Amino acid sequence: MQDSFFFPVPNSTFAPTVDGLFYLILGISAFFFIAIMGLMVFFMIKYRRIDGVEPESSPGHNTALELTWSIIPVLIVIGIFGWGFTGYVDMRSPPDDAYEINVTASTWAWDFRYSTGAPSKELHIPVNTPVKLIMQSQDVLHSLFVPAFRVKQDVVPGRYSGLWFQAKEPGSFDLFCAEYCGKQHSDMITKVIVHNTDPANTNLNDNPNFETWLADASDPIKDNEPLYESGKRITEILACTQCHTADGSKKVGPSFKGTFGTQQKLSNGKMITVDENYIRQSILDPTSQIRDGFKTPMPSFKGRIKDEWIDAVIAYFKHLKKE
Amino acid sequence: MSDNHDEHGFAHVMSPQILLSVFGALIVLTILTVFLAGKDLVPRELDGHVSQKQVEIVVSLTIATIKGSLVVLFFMHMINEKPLNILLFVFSLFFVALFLGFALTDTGQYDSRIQSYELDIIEQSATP
Amino acid sequence: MASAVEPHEKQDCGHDDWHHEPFSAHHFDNAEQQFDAGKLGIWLFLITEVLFFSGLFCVYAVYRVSHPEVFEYASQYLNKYLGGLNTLVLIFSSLTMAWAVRCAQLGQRKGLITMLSITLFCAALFLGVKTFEYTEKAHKRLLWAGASVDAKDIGKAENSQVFRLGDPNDPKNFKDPNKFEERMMKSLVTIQNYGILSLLIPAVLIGIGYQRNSRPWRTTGYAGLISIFAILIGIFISIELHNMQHGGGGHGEQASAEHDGEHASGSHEGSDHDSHDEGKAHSEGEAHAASDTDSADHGHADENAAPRNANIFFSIYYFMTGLHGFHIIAGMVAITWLLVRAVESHFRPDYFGPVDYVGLYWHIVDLIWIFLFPLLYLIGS
Amino acid sequence: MATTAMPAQQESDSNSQSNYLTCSKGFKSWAFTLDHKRIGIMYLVATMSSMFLGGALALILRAEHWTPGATLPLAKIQQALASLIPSFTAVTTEALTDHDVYNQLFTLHGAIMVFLFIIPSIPAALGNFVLPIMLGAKDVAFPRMNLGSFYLWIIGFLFLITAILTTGLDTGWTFYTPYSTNTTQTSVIAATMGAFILGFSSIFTGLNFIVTIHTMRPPGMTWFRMPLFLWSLYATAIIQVLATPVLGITLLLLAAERAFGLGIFDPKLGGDPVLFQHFFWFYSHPAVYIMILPAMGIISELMSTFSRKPIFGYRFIAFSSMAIALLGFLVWGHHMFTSGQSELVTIIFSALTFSVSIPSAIKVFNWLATMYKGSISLATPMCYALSFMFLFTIGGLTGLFLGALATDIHLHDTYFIVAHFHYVMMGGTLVAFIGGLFYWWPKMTGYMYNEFWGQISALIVFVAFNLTFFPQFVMGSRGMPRRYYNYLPEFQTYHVLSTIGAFMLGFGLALAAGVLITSLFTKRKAPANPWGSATLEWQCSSPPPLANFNETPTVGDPYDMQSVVWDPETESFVNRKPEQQDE
Repeated sequence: MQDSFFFPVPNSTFAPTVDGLFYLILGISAFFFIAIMGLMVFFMIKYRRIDGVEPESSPGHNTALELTWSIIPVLIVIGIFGWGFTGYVDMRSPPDDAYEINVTASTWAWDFRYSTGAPSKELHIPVNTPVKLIMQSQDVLHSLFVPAFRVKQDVVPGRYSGLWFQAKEPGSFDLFCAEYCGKQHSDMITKVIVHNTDPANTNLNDNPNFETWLADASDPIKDNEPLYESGKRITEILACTQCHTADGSKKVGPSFKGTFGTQQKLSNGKMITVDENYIRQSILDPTSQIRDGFKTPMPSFKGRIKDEWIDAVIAYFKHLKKE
Repeated sequence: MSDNHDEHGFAHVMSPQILLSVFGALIVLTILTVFLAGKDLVPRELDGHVSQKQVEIVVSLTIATIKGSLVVLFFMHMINEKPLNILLFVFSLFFVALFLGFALTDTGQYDSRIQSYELDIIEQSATP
Repeated sequence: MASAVEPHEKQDCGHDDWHHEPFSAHHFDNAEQQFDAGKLGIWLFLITEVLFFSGLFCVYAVYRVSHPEVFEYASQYLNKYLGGLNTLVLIFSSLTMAWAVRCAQLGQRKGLITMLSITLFCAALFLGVKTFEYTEKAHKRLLWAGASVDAKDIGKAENSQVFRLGDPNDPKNFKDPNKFEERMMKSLVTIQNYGILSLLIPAVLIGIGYQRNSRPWRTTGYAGLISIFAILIGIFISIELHNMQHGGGGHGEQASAEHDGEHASGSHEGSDHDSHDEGKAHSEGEAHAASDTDSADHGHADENAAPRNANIFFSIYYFMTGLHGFHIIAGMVAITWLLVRAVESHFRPDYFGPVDYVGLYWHIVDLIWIFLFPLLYLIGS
Repeated sequence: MATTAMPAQQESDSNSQSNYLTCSKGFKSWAFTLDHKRIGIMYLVATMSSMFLGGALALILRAEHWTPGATLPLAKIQQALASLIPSFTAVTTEALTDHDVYNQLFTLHGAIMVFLFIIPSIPAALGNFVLPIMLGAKDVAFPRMNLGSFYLWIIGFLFLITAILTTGLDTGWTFYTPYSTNTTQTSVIAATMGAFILGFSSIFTGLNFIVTIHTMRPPGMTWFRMPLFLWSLYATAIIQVLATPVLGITLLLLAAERAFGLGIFDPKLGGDPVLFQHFFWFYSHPAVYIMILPAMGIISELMSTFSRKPIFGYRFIAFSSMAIALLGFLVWGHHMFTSGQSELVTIIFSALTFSVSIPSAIKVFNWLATMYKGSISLATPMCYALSFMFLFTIGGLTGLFLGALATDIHLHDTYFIVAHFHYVMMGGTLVAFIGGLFYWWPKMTGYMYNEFWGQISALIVFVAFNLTFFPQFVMGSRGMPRRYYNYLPEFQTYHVLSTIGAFMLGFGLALAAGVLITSLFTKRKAPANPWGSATLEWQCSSPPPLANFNETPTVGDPYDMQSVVWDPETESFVNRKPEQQDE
């Protein structure tokens, strides 16, 4: 699979239809465009104005010709419509056995939730399996757009929107919000991770199979490991690492490392101690205590994260302090 | 209607008889529509096929349309109006129909999705 | 909203407001061409009005189809007799306006002035009745969706915090449901008092008119006098009608609900009878937050409770009737302008365009009401 | 008719110096003028100023996209600018981030260009000036309403400027709910009221044009002797009158929604945001044809005049204008293919959408056929007309990708759309507008501009335009969503190309403006008919007298190029064998 001049990597069952139709229209358009422009340039040169030479007379209209160039485009566009129509009907008819994932869009983050209860900030899907998204919005209009899959659907508050696709190859692909949703619209991007379904591939570091990932995401707290390891895993599942680093460097948000137990200044000028309570509140109600120097508000995780997960994350903070 | 045309040819004068009879008809229709509101108008043979509300909508809007037509035709002199102005007015109603038609078709189609979402919300709030 | 008057006014006076000879402007060949141009112009303007209102009819149709239960429930709160009265008033004003056009065409100056005055009077009467209706609804908390009113509470007076115009009573009286009638009447009396006070404005205009010996000032003053007077009469008639239906007050609008078995004692009466649990009363903020979540399950359980999103009906009601009322006011300004010119003898059998144009506008306002009335007041009552 | 004396008459007119510009002087003579020509000139100045304002915003936007993250310190620039206007700094209490400023910039660019420039530009500026003269009338039917509509434009402009100067506007020019009603902190109400008033300005212009064309035609000016520019203005006016009121009610509902919480469009109160989109696009799609139809009319004039050929298929072009106007009302749903609109309606709208492409295609073919066997002059207006052919054809053909459902799902709300509508709106309307401006400039001002630099400006605009917007097609289909402040680094090449093009384009447009403005100072007198056009406006002197025609003009075939010949003596085209035309 390669990307082409006009398209990113095609990675869904829809891509051949969309790309094929695109190139068909491109061919027809190019033909007409070159014909029209060729004639225009030819006329510009052939019939350029020469002083003293009056134009030859030619008929002011020719009904047969005019009807011809009216009817031929009609036939062409009927064909284009037909192809676009069938492709669209496929896109809007999910198979009954599609794997369902619930999507909640809010400013400016995507939330994916699986039947096991596993939450995720990135969309993880199995390869070669029809996947159906049941989408809702908490505030304004959003639009889920995966260029590699050639799909897009607005997420409208007050109703469910549906979208389905079937990925062809494992890998990681961009997922955008395509409907303007306010300040950080352009940051409302995440990844679609297409997992293989090969049970042999369970290596967590190298795109594990979907079942492994799902089990992990559903229950990230493992009994046989220190709690901070689970906390680290949770920060990865919830994509905290998109904005927060674990090495002390500043990204969109402050780093996990080197903060726990310190005194920090808030944007309202108050000083606080970064302790268990502060971390907990920052996860559940992030806008209440924003640290000085960080403008971008974090989305709230209230209702999306279990208490024991927060404990694990706090353990991770403490662990980083020790390192 | 003897004074239908004055010397300038562009004034169409409505006779008092016409004005008063149109007015009378409008009054009668208004009283009729208020009287009929809320009455059970479903004919016995159609009982169970159409609801009372549907019949009520049809009856009320038919009376309103008749009243509206009377106003347009006589009070607004459309009966004597230039064909162009009549055409324009009728034409605009066509665009209103277009607007309403498409909007209704669409919202009718996706309404079930909104309803099901609202039901879920209600269930969620009922079981906290 | 102020801009809506201005365009309309421009339409009416854009090309005819000559202070000198009221004949053809320089760029027209003759009076007939000018008349035809004006006629086509006003018809085009009416078309824009039709499309303007079509948006509201579209909103109505969409919500009527998707929420029929809301309309059936909420329209019982509109008084169809007051609506019917207003319909008759507008139809009568349409007749007098059509007659005014006839008078202008035949050059009958006195008839024209009389007919225009009656039309103006009817228009203001209509507004008076509407004033009563709005006041009553505001007191019953029958407000639009975002007005911080819980859907469950519409039609119940005990939480009413709005329209306290001039009410000297202690705010805690608002908690007493039996005071509803009394408080509404107080508001109306206040409006009436201010109305009587505002008669001073036209009186001043008339005074200036006599002092300067200026007929336009005087005519405007008299037109204002007629308007305010008619508004007061409108409110008075409505109160009488309201009291008649309620047998002296204290009871809900049985008249409008009596033929509907399901709603035989609609919950709005609850304001008067029901021993309503005070603990259930929501504070403003809570009510708003709760309105989109927990009202509908009550809807299934309780026959009398409002269906979910019942306030959407009142959003549509206020917007539609409000915009229509605004057109009435614009029409009254235009009629006053015609009156001034009629008194000045501007119109003749070969120059009556402005009367015709304003007449057409007035009829379209009537026409819109003819459709609003059954849609809002009758269907589902 | 006294056409024998026409050339001589004009000569004496232009010598006597009494034209609409010189007949009266002073601010009041302009502010209260009822003359359609002066109102047209005022509209021209006003809309062109808006265009340069909107264009400046576009250049800032493009400069910001030079690198994927933050390129310009937008928030600091905004604060610096705000501090220049002391009275308004108090209002903008909350410091804006770069994101906010970017969002405001693209919103204002869109709103200014759509409501203040493109919609009024051709009808209200050029149309106002040209329509009555082309028709052979003394003025439009309602001159006071005409002036009123100009002042409504000014009031609407002030509202929008107030919105900009107080808290700005960041909803996108489409005002989609519920963002515009519930979320944004910016002055939505001031902006919607501004657009509402501008809508009425547009309605009155349209209403005036319809009435003028119906009732003010002089004897001999039959419907099929009307120049095609008038047909296109007529079709445009119909859309203005029928569609704009719906925008009016939509904006009123929106303002009421925001001010009082009406709930019609708010899902939290039981409303439906998709319904808002239906309302909005019922106007805003036909509005696209308000923008492009007059441009097509101008191109019909230019193609015929500069090929010295009668327009090919006059009736087909005239009827296709009307067809576009009517079909334009049937296709608004194609802006909503991914919006949550139902599948059934989506499919119907897709099918209807393709129907609009046919009349547009017919026009292009007819223009091409007009050039066939002509005598083609590459004067500045024609250079712009030929660029229009190129750019509009691309814009139209890329519409096919967007009308087809399967491809539109992928391309919707990406830069492909941005490129598509800029090819139509800017490559189409703006280029035709400038072409028309160069064409009628001698008539408006009485002065000729520098032909060479005019042609150079056309060339620069053409090249720069393609450089700006062609890369946007590619990045759009590669998945770059529109209205993005940040973007992924893989799109940077395209953005850089586009930005370079945009600055060249800005330079080209400034050059074109410079060429025109310079002509006011070089004062090279324009003849009555410099191009050899046969339409009526060229029969009066340049600039025209106050009443347009001192003599009743000869109404003939507007595209009978044989009726005018070059007269070396007056350096103008004059009517040939006038005595034979007097039939």
